[in-house]
Order: sequence, then structure tokens, then C-alpha cells
Amino acid sequence: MSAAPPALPAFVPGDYKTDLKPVWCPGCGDFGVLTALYRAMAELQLTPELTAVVSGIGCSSRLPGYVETYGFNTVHGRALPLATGVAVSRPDVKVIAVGGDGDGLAIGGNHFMHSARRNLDVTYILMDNEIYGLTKGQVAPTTPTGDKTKTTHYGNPEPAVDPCELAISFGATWVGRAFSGDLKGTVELIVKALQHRGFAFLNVMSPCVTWRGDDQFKSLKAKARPLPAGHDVTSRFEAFKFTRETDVLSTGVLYDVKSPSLNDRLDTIKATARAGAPLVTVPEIVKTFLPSF
Amino acid sequence: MSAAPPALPAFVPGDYKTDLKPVWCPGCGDFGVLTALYRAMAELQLTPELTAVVSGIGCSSRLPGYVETYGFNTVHGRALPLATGVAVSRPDVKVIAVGGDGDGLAIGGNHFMHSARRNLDVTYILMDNEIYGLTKGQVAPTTPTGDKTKTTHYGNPEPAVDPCELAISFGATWVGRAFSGDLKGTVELIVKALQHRGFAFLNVMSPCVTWRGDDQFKSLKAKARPLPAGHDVTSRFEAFKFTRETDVLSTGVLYDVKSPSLNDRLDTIKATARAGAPLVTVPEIVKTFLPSF
Amino acid sequence: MVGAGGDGIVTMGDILSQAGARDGLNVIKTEAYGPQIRGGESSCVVRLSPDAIYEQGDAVDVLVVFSWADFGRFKGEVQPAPNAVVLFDEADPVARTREDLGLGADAHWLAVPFSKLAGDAGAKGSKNVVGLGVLTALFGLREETIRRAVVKRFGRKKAAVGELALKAYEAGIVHGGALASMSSRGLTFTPGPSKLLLSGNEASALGALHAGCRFFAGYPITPSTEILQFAEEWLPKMGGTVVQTEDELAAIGAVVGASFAGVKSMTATSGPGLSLMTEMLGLAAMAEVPCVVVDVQRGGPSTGLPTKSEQSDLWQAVFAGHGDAPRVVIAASDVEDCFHATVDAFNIAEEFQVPVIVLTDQSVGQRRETLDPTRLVHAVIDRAVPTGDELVDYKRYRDTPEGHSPMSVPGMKDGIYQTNGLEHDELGRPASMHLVHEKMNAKRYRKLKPIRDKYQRARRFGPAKADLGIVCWGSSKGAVKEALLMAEERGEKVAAFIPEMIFPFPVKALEEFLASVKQVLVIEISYAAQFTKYLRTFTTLPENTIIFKRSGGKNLTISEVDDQIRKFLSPDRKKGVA
Amino acid sequence: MVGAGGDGIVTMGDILSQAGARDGLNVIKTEAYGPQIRGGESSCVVRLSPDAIYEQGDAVDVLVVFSWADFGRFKGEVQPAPNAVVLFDEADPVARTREDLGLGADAHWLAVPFSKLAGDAGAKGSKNVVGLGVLTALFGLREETIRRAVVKRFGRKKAAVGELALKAYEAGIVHGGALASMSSRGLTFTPGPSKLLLSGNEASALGALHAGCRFFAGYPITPSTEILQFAEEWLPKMGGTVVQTEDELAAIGAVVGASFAGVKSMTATSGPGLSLMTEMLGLAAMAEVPCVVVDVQRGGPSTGLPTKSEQSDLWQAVFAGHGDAPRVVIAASDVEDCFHATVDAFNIAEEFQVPVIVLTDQSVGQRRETLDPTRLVHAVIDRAVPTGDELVDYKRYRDTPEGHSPMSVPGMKDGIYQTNGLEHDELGRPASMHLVHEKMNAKRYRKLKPIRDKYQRARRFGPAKADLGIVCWGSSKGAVKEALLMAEERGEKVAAFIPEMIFPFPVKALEEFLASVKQVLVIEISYAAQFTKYLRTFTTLPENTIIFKRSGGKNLTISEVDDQIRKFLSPDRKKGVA
Ligand SMILES: Cc1ncc(C[n+]2csc(CCOP(=O)(O)OP(=O)(O)O)c2C)c(N)n1
Ligand SMILES: Cc1ncc(C[n+]2csc(CCOP(=O)(O)OP(=O)(O)O)c2C)c(N)n1
Ligand code: SF4
Ligand code: SF4
Ligand SMILES: [Mg+2]
Ligand SMILES: [Mg+2]
Repeated sequence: MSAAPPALPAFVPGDYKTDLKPVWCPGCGDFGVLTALYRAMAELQLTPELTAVVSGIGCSSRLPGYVETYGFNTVHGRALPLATGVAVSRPDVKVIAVGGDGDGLAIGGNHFMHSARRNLDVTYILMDNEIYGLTKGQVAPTTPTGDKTKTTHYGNPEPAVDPCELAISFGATWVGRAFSGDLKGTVELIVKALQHRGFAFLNVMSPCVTWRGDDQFKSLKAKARPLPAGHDVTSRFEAFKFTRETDVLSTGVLYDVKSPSLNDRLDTIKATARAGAPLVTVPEIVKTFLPSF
Repeated sequence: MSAAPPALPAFVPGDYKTDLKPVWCPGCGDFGVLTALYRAMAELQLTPELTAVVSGIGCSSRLPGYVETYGFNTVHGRALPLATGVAVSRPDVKVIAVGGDGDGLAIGGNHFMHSARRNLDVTYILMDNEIYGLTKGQVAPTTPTGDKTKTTHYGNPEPAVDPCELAISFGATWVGRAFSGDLKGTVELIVKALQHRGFAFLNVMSPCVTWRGDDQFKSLKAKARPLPAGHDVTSRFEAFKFTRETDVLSTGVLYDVKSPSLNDRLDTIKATARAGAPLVTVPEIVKTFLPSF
Repeated sequence: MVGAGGDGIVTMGDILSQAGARDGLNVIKTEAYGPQIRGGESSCVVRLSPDAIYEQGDAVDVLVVFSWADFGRFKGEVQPAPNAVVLFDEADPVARTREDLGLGADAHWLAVPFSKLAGDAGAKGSKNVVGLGVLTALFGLREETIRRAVVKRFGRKKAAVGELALKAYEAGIVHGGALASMSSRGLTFTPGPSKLLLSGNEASALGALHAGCRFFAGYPITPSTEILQFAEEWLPKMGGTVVQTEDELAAIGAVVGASFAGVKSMTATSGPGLSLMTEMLGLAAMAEVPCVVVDVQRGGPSTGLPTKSEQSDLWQAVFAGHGDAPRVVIAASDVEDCFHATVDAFNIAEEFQVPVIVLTDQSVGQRRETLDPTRLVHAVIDRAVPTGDELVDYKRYRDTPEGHSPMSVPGMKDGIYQTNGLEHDELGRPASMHLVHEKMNAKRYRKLKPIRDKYQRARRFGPAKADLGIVCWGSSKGAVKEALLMAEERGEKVAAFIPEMIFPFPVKALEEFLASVKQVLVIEISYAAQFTKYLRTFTTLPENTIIFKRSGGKNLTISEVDDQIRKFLSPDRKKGVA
Repeated sequence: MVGAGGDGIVTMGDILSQAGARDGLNVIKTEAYGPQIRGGESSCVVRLSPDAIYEQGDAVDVLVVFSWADFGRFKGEVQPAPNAVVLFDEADPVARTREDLGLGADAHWLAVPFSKLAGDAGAKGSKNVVGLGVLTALFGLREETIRRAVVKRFGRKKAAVGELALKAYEAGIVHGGALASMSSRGLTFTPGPSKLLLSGNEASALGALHAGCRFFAGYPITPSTEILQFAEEWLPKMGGTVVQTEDELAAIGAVVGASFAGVKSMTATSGPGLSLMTEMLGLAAMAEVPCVVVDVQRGGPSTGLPTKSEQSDLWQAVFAGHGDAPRVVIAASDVEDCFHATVDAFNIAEEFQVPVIVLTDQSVGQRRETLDPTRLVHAVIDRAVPTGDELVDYKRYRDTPEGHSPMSVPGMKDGIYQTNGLEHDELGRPASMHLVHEKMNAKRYRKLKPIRDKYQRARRFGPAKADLGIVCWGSSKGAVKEALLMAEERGEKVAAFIPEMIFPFPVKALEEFLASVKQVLVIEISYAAQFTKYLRTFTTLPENTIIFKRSGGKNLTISEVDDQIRKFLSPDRKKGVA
């Protein structure tokens, strides 16, 4: 007697593809992220109608339009507030927030901090190209000091931030770094990020061929190397050793700790509030406004 | 022969006092910060008309009204953007930004990040009372998890941030922690912060007697203790060992490194741009729009 | 009642108003504080009446002063009537005369040993309870009810404390009994069924819960914070969630996100917060996501007068936002209205997929009013999700005759769509062609017609034809209504028009009103006359229209309205002299 | 000219327009791109004329198409005139007929071997230069000038490349010479002194530097980014500083801070950014801090149509912000105007201590126009700082008859003050009393009168008395002016009124205009008719006023205006038939 044939997966990567053609430049790193996302979603068999992809504004933020789930390309910098509304009000929906370094670290930086702090139930994928792509090449918070851009004719005077170090200090419970030129690695990391309960932050170095030239891709490719085996993902001190890197780009899971997610905590609150009693109705609340003596 | 008598200091603490009566509750920790500031300013003999104190909105943000310098109590969360304008456009003016935890870490968090990253020439004093005081007691980003406030009836579900850890990750070049109950210590730290070139961040635990009760003061007093002698202020890894503390409150200079301030860098840029030539005039710029062939 | 911090003014007002509500009286209560964050002087005005009342009222008939020094700090805010009964502490170091207060001959000027009586009763801190006793004796309040209230308030933790308080109360009654009889001025009423006693902010929050709001995101700001606090306390018990966000940008963002996810959502704020929400409200208009924002107006601009009322967020609500962004604006005029306006807001937002702003203000938001529980009923409308055929190659933004199109929510397999804040086609795909833009603008604005038709909400008071017609909005209603009654008694023909729908405006109703009056008077609390200028965008006010506008910081008083009415209807003016 | 990415359309337009400017012709040039971020199709329209021109123009007289497929993508945006000369690449796989383009009999339909000629010349990529050669031969452009331009452009890096380009150019000339003579349609002109060639955004930035702006904080946003980029490049050379902030909240905050510190400051943005600046502009109004914001309008609401023009930020500029917050709004109508409007903005901001918003839009901001260098002169006004007696117990907010009061800056010992966004007294101290609020509101609004008196800026075109009077604003000026000239030729009496000051509005001038015309026509590019409704807030438009409004995404065309004019002035209508 032979065993029953394994059931075919319900979804293949192509099922997550819409028929809207990406506006991205040929060679843009974001294509890699999109492909990796399709594969990761298929690997986890995410249910399209119970998945929401939310973004801000930027080249990278166009991504939700290319993913066959509920999608919202919102306004610049506000991907995470919108994602918060979806994740908290609909715990049954898997929420993925995506965007660029300008969107998430410049105008959206504060939401990044507080979403991470709350351990929001969202997977946040930041496509870091160290530049403002859509607006045609201005300096970003991750642009290396000294670089010339459309708004740094004399070289960027400002130090850059390391998004992964920030995420850890903010309180993110899962932090990873990927390079979109490494499709396999990116797929793996997106899968892990999606599996994490709570706020998972994945910084994907995603080259902008148009405003950062081919050099960016080349140097990233040269610098990228996996984190050393045995890296202790539960220690933020260990993780910090692989932040603010210059000559190398350590990819992999930097940090991964267990802690109740915001939705876990809100469930506890609802339980506490009700203390076993049935849901309160408005008339019951109204009564509390009658003098009770 | 005896040496000439030392010249009397031009300014005594009282000289920095306006005759506007603080609106603060009796016993508010902010009184301690204000007194400490007067003393520190006197110790450094700051010139009132070349000093600007800028704040956002909150009980603590009322402080500029009580300091006899140029002062601006702006809008909620925007103390640092305003301070940026003053510091960058008037390098000759000493700029002090002050405010509360809600003002600086909630609505103003993004400006905190980027001001620190730029190593802005500003001394930022945050009066951390772990609560929204002015609006009468709602949860703040520094309110401990589980605490009950006006907006956390069932206990605060959210983890708190450590402002000092954030400041270091943001790129602040000087970070200190004080307790307003310790006047002497607070004066010393404000003096050091004011002497630092670049972005100096001082988190002062400043109890809110009205919405956090006397316990807050008591527990802070019990927990406060100076950083161990020999703490290496030049290592962020060492500094991180004294962040997210729960049972103790380590006060003193956590982190202190030298790095060109934003104004230093902007000076370099101006020099590069001019390349030794005299200041460019508008007519010269206009000429560049004439076809040059 | 006016006193220093610690005099228990607020408690005194609470007990008085709760007792009134308990006995079925109509009550309106307003508190005020000095600039100190805490421990400063405070005042509390309580108006009690067996008859309907619409406004806090101007001058008080009875004034209790525990500290003349602090009374001075409320100059212009608490004013005794010329014939008022004034009770003050004989032990007050500061002395005042009836002349100082501009009292008339028929006024009563009574020094009462409040502190002494409290001390004798063994409850030093209970001047306020002694005061309640005196008032009970003088004005025939129901002793039994107030006793209950006193016990409840002071006996909660320690019965003994309650006992002492009652002693102080009795001492007050005894002393009051010995004073000149005020029976003529007393309240005569037969207790009716208890009434609710709640604030406008609480009513707004109740309205939201009633309408089905199950997600609330907000950021504290005076004078709207009570709405957030109310939601945070009650929503979890109803299975809903509340997030206090890092700022207002995030609050409105989360609201739009939750609504996109299919959950009725709202936020509440005041001017500065509403300004910060400007951009996101444009996204809600563009992506057609329902959302409700309650704006409890305070004095502006900027931080302005955070604890005082004004009607100067009108332009922000109606016009703010880059681009042509349709929205709906509703105004609440009293506590009960806060409930209904909020339910309407949700109904409109959900049915037509537009952002809806409810304008209230500090005066209605924070004052407490009695309300008959049976008044809090209001039909609820839910969002139209696509079904059957509509889901066959579903178009999120199908260009329908009425403008709005069924909106699917996560979980609906065939309703999947991707949207954005860019101009887009019926499928939601980015499109920057002029023709698509024109067509989709038309679609979004088309909704305003059915909304206007369905919600021609405006109140009209007074005779069908009048010599003077007052047009005002929001919290001005109370003072205007009371002034109308006074005018009516004088036999003057004065009518009033008060819209509930601000945008789209009930233009037809207004024009009928304008046609029905000889002279138009617009009243508003905005230095820039925001309401008047807004009216002009869609209607032509008569040449001779009179504008009465001023800055906020002080609520519109009945006498201000009455003065205006007299000015234009006084006999000599009728004779055309004035 | 239309082509695929890589066809060098933009370069072709650059050379053509620069050559025109070099020879003293009047030039207007506009580029457009497809949705692709890069490498997509592009189009470029260049208008050259020895006579004054005011608008890009509708249909083109000469159309060069390197790819019919891409031409299709600009449907409605690039339109040949019925009698146009159409040049296209004979090698184009896609075929089109003159009928497809709706050409008339007098049109010329010429297939040109662009690719082949380029290849033969050994410069495969230089179809565009070949095209320039053909145009030179056909329309009598100055060969010498264009040669120079070609060399400059291609020979910069490698002389050899320049040589090849010239070969291609010559090949084009030779080929063109052999084609049907177009001398009749050619340009006949005698070269004059060179003109400046710059965009509206560059003109705005120049205006700022000229006005003395020495601090600029901004955040990139299409279509305003060029202003930030210009400032970042030039201010350091002038000793000024630029900060690209983390967002627009910080940008306007830094601007207000720098201005508080005594340095003239500005920011530039587009709709979404302006919306985010709403709250801070209220602080500037309240604390009376001068600041300038240039808003380059794009299609809205929300992200809308980032690369297309619209006139729909008017309400946001004039009305946004909670509370009564005075500000000034100026509109620029063409490239030169961007310079002057910005200087005016600084002059007003600094003299009267108010925030000033300059409204331009994508069409003027990003198109390039020639300009006579001598036009860029404009007097500059500096801030009034307190001196002498004014510094004796200095009051920052002294309640002066004109409203504004001398403003001290850090460094002035006796000018020290503390201010805030709360309502405050003359010293700047927080005050929440109604009377202080009323008085300070009056002080802040009082400034508007001297501003209105001093800047009654409005343009009037056409006869003193007219049958039709057009009222429009901003970039609509160009199309309206040209349509007026056409009407004049037809002997029709049409006038136009175009305000430069939007708020406070030059009401007197408008009302004189309205009185001088028989019929009023308002034209604007806003679906919600923002301009029309705004006009109604302060004036009564005649009953029979015609409103021509539509969404943006396409600039107002001369023929749209002309159609309107004809509609109302056509003979039969005059006979009262229509
Ligand atoms: C409020 C607002 N400000 C500015 C912009 C203009 N803008 C659009 S995308 C963008 C930044 C793009 O950079 P990033 O977020 O890194 O995305 P990328 O294009 O590089 O993927 C900016 C500044 C906007 N759309 N809205
Ligand atoms: C835009 C805006 N949102 C909200 C508020 C209301 N508000 C005033 S102060 C404050 C927070 C006060 O807390 P914190 O900054 O910690 O200062 P504290 O009073 O505790 O010293 C808030 C939310 C405001 N003034 N403006
Ligand atoms: S501009 Fe850069 S980021 Fe944007 S699509 Fe092109 S390559 Fe990608
Ligand atoms: S409320 Fe708290 S923070 Fe505010 S003044 Fe009182 S004690 Fe200080
Ligand atoms: Mg980027
Ligand atoms: Mg605080």
C-alpha cells in the first residue's frame, strides 16, 4: 500500500502577483524584494484575503499595488500608523508594512519607533537604497556621510543611522538584515520575519540603479556576508556588534526575542476589563450616568 | 604683594530669573530643574541675549517663560525643529531645548532622532516624569508597563523606552541622566551638557507629584545612584549597560564622544562651496542662466 | 460658588448637580480653574430648574464665596445678578461690599461663619458641606437627597467621615434656617424620575459606541481628552480596542487603517490636533475610507486658550487640505446633540465613505447637563459591502450614479483590491490622466448631493415670520434660544436658524429662513467671522445683515444676544430713530 | 517632440530652447514623462517666437515623432495643429496616418530616416541631433548657434563625440534641405541679445536669495524640489545655510526658529507638505514670526497627480489652520512672476511679521521661459527691529495702531523677551482672559489693512469697458492673455482681471473691474471651484456670472478660453439667440 500523494500547495508565488506592471526602473533592487515576498508568501501559504500590505510613498511604496492581497499605498511616512489600525482592529489579518528609507526613517521615523516599542503585530520590510528614489535622488537618513546627491552638492554633512540598531533600541523583538541581490537569503529572512509574533523589522538593502549607480549594487554585493554562525540572537549587546558596519554588510537574523505582542497585551486587557462578564452594552453604560444614591 | 582680587562674576543665578511666577504645582520636580539651570548658566556665565531657550508644550515646556534669555514656548513636539533653525542660522547663539517626555518622545520623537543624528549644536534637557502632566495624567512613552493612568485603566500595555539608549542609537555625542531631586548633581550635569560641542542630551527624572503621587519621588530617590567610577563614557556598549534599568537609576554622564557638530560640518561645506572665493552675489547667479555658448 | 484650592468647590457643585439630577430637575453645570496646573482657585456654576434650560446662564442668583481674593480672579466669568443672594465667609480676611459687586437694594448680603461651623462640626475641611446645608435651608432643596449624596461622597471610604460631613451639613441647615427667609426665591418642585447627568464629551463618546465604533485611536488634548479616556475605559468591555498613539498623525492614520480593515473607527481632538490631521483626511477623501473625527474647539490660533471655548475651527474643518477633498462637517449645539451628531457622523461616514468631522467646543464638551435617558435613541447605518454580482470582477471605485460604491473588507475573497492616495481608476490603479481625474473627482463630489438631501439638518426657532432672524451655529444655540424666549415675552418677533449640517450646508432651509425674516443677524464666536464668510460662499446675505462676532475665551451670554435683539427691535428703532 | 526613453527628446528640447534664448528669441518649454520612474517615454514642447508669448500654446505647428507608440501615450497632451508639419521616423514599426492625427490638407506629412542618418553619421544614438538638423533646414533656425549648442552639449567630455554629433547635425540639414520648402512657415528674425532661460522654481529660489533669504529648510516633494536643490547649491556660496529636514513639520519649524533668531528664512513644498505645515503656520501667526512658504501646486487631493498642475491648494493656503490665524497669500502667474512674488512675500513677511504663502503650480514651476535679465530688479524691505525708546521696557507685542510691533532678535540686550503660541499679552506672557484675546486678535488682524493698502496687486488686461470680463488667477494668466489677443483681433471686447494678492484680496480693484464689464466669466482649474467660492466670501458676483472650472492634470489651454469667449460673444448670442 502506498501513502496518499502529498497535497499540492494551494498557492504558488505567481498567485500573489497582480497584473499591474511595476513602474520601477529596469534593474531596481525592489524587483528582488517583490519576488522574494511572493515566494515567502507562497512558502507560508498566506491567505490573500486575510493579508494586508500597507505602504507609504516612494518607489518602494508602490509595492502593494503588485501584490494580490488587500493593499494600501497610503501617504508618505504613514505606513505604520495605517498598519497599526489594521493589525489592532483585525487580529485575524496578517499585516505587512513596506516602504523606503525616506518613508520609514525620515518622515516616518517616529511611527517606526513607537510601532516597534509596542511590539505591534506587523512585519515591516524597509527597502533601503540610501536615497530618495521617487523624487529623483536626494539625501536620505541612510546616505553615507560625504556622498553627493541632488541635495548634497558638497557632500552629505550628516551621519547616517543604522536602521537595525534603531529597531533594537526602539524595542523591536525581531530584527534582520538582507540584501535584495541575494534572492534566496531574502526569501528566507522574509519567511522568518513573517513567522515572528510581534514587530519584525527586516532592513533589505535594495539598490537604486538610477540615483546611486551600479556601484551601489557592486559594493553591497562585495560587502554582504552572513552573520557568523552561533551569533546570539537573544542579546541586544551581541546584535549591536553588527550595527554601524562600514566595510561589511552582515545579513541574517540580528535579534530575535519572545515577548507578548501588542495584540496579546490588548487581549489581556479586554479580559481584565470584562472580568469574565459578557460584553457590556451601551444601555448599561448609559445607566452609569444616573445618580446612584 | 597680594594678587588682585578675583573679578566678581557678571551674572548670579538670580539674573536668569524672569518675574513670571511658574504655574507648576507645589512640589513639582521641574522647580528643581529650573533652579539647576539658573545655577549652571551662572556657573558658565552665559550671556542672556546670546542664549535661546526653546520648548514645546507641556508643564515642563513652560520653562522658557521663567528664564531671562530669548525664549520660545512653541507647539507640542516641535521644540527641536525650532531649535534647529536657531542653532544653524545663528551659530553665535547658545541654544537650549527643553520639554517633557510626551513632547520629546511621543509627538516629538522623530525630531529627537534626527537632531541627535545631525549632532545639532543644541543642549536638550528632557524633564521625564513618566506621564503627561499638563493634560492631567495620561500614559507616556516612559510610563512603566502595567501602570494605571487616565488612559490606561487596566494598566499600561506598552513597554517603555529608555530615552538615553535612544539618544545614543540616534547618534547623540553626549548623553547624561539626572534626578531633579539631586540639585547639585543636576547642576553639574547641566554644566557639562552645556559645555559639550554638538548634541548633548540630558534626561532629568523630574517627578510629577500630582499625577504620579509622592511614590514616584520616593522610588526615584531610592533608586538614584551615581554611575560607577571609571565608567567608560566613550563606549556605547558600556553605556548600554546602564540603560533599561529597573531597580536602579544610574545618574551621571553615560556617553561622551567627540565628533564634528552640525555647525562644524556646515562651516566646512560653506568653505568647500566658496573654495576661497568671495561670497557669491545674486547677479552672478543670474548670469549662470544665460546660454553660455 | 468660588473658592481657593482645597475649599471643595468642585465637590460642592457635584453634589448639588447630582442631587438635582436625582430629583429630576434640569441641571447645567460648568467649572473653571485658574492658570495653576493644580491647587489653584476654582469656580463652579450650577443652574437648577424644574423647567427646560438651554444655557448655563449669565449672572447667578445665588453666589457662595469662600474667598473674595479668588473671586477676583474670575472677574467677568462669575457675575452675581443685581438682586442676588450673596453668601460669604465672615472669616475671610479680604473684605468686599455689595457696591463692589454692583448689587441692588433687593439683593441679600449674608456673612456666614462657614469655617467656624465646619470646625465646630469637627470637619474643618467641610466648608462646602456647610454651604450645602445653608443653601438647603434657604432655597428648599430636598434635604433627603442631598444627605444621600453627602454620605455617598464622604462615607464611601470611611463611614465616620460621612458622619462628620452630615454633622457639618446639619449645622449649615440650622444656620441657614435662622437667616432671612428666601422662600420667595426658593425652588418649588415635585421630584420627578432621575435624569442622566453627563458632559458633551461623554455624550460624544456614547454616541460613537452606540453607532458601533469599535476602534478608537487618539492623542490627549484639552478639552477633548475625556472622549479618549471614556473610550479607553469602556471599549475593551465591549470587545473594542483603543490605542493612545504617539501623535495625531498616527491617530488619524490608525483610524483610517482600521476603517480600511472594516471596523468603525474614530478619533477625537482639538484645534492643534485637527490641523495635524489635515493631510490624512485628504487620503480618506481620496481613497474613500469612512472615518469620524470629533473636534472639541478651543480658543486659537496655535496653542491659544486651551481651556476656553471658541468657534474658530470652522474653516479648518470645511476647507483645510490641499486639493479638492470632499468631507462632511456636522456641528453639535448641546450635550444631547453631541450624542446624535456623532451617530449621524458614523452613519454618513459609513454609508457614503467620506471623512466626517463633528465640531463641538469646550463649552458643550466639558459642561454637564441633565438628560432624559429615553432621548438617547438613534438609528444606526452600517457600511455597504459588495455582494453577489458586485463581486464579479469587483471594482472598488465603480463609478456609480450616487457616487459611492460598495467597499469590501479584508476576508472577502472576491473583494480583494489595492488602493492608494494617488488619483486612480475604478479599479484603484494609479492614473494621472486629466480625464480620469475629472471623472473620479466628479464621482467623489457626487456623494454630497444625496448627503445634502438626506441630512437637511437645521433647527428653526421662533415665529414663522419674524422682524429679526438670527443665524448662528453650535453652542451659540443655548444663549440664543433663551434670548428668544425673553424677546417673545416682550412680544417681539425674533426667529433663529441653527444648522446641524455645516457641510454640505442645508442651503434651501437657510434661504427659506432668510426670506421669512425682515432683518438678519449673524452671531458667532470667531474674530475672523468664519461662519459669516463661509455662509457667503453659497448664499447672498441681505445687504443690511448685522454681524455680531467676537473672540472666544468667554461663552456667548444670553444678555449679549438680548442686547443685540433690543438694539434692533427697540421701539424707537421701530420708529426708525436709532 | 515625442520619443522613447533614450531617444534624447529632453536634450533636443534643451538645445533648441537654449539656442533660442541665445539668439534673443522668446522661448517657453515644457517636458512630460510617462509613469515609469526612468527610461520611459518622454515628450518636450518648445515654443519659439520673436514676439512676446505668454503660454506654452495648445497644438504644435511642428511635430517630431521618433516613436508613434510613445506618441500614443501622450494622447491629449501633445496635439499637432491641423496644418502642422509632422516629421516621423520612416523606420518606426508602428504606422500612423495623417487622418489618425486629424491633420488637414495643408498639413505636411514627412517620413524622415532619422535612425538611418544617425547611424550613417556614425552616431547611432543621435536621432535627436539629426532632428535638429532637419528643423534647422526647414524652419531657418540659426545654424551657427545650434552648432555651438551641440558642441557644448556633446563635446564637453570627449571632443570626438562632439564631432560625430556635428556630423549627424549636418546630415539632418542636408536631408532637410532636400525636403519640401517650409520657408513660409519658418522663423524669420534677427538675433537679439541673449535672454535668461529659467524655470519658475529657479525664479522663486532666485527671488528668495535676492530678498535676503539666508536660511532654507525643506523636504523634497515634486514639483517643488528644484527650489530646495537650488538653495542647497547656492546658499552656502552666499554664506547661508540649508537643512534638508526629516519632514515638512521640521522644515517649517526650523524656518520659524531661524526667523525668530533674526534670519530671513523660507521653505518650499507642494500640497501634501503644505497640509503638514498647517499647525506651525498657526504658531507663526500667533507669535508673529515672519516666514515664507512657496507652494508649487500639483493635482490633489492626497498624493493625487504629483507631476501635473492644478489650482486646488487655494483654500488650504487661505483658510487652513485652527483658530483665527492671519496670513498672506500671493499667487505667481508665470516664471518672471515667481521671482517677484517671492520677493514681495519676504517684504511683507518681514515688514508685517506674518507667514506668507506663495502659490505657484507645476506648470509655471517646472516650465522654462526666456526672460530679459533687466527684469529681475525688486526693492527689498528688512525687518524693523526696536531702537532707542522702543527698547525702554520693551514690549514685544506692543499694541500699535498698524498692528505690527518692532521685533528684537537675539543679541539685543534690551530686546530680550519670552514668547509662545498661547494667547499672550503685550509682553508675550500667557493670558487666557477673553479681553486680552480680543485685543490681541484685533492687533494681529489689524495688519491686514496696511498690507491690503500697500499691495493692491492685480493685473487688468483688455479694454476699459468690456462685454466679457474674465476673472482668473495664477498660471491661467497665459492662456487667458493669448485668448484675449485673439478676441481683440476679432474685434471683441474682452477684459481680464488677475490678482497677484490672493489674501488679503484687492477687493476694490476687483469690484471696479466687475462694474466695468457686462458679463463675468470666472476660470479656474479646481473641480470644487475653490477660487469662485473664495471670491464670494468678500464680494457678490453678478447673478449671471459664468463659472468655467475643471480638474487639473492638464493645463488650461488657449482654445478652452477662446471657446468660452466665443460661446458668449458669438454674433448670434449677441443677437440674443443663444
Ligand atoms: C508629505 C510628503 N512629503 C514629501 C513627499 C515627496 N516624496 C515622495 S516619495 C519621497 C521619498 C522617497 O524616498 P524613499 O522613501 O526612500 O523611497 P524610494 O523612492 O527610495 O524607494 C518623498 C520625499 C510626499 N509624497 N509627501
Ligand atoms: C498637537 C497637540 N497635541 C496635543 C496637545 C495637548 N498636550 C499638551 S501638553 C501634552 C503632553 C504633556 O506631557 P509632557 O510632554 O510629558 O509634559 P509634562 O506636562 O509632563 O511636563 C499634550 C498631549 C497639544 N497641545 N498639541
Ligand atoms: S529610481 Fe531607484 S528606487 Fe526608484 S525605481 Fe528607479 S531604481 Fe528603483
Ligand atoms: S501636573 Fe505634574 S508635571 Fe505638571 S506642574 Fe503639576 S506636578 Fe509638575
Ligand atoms: Mg529610498
Ligand atoms: Mg511628562
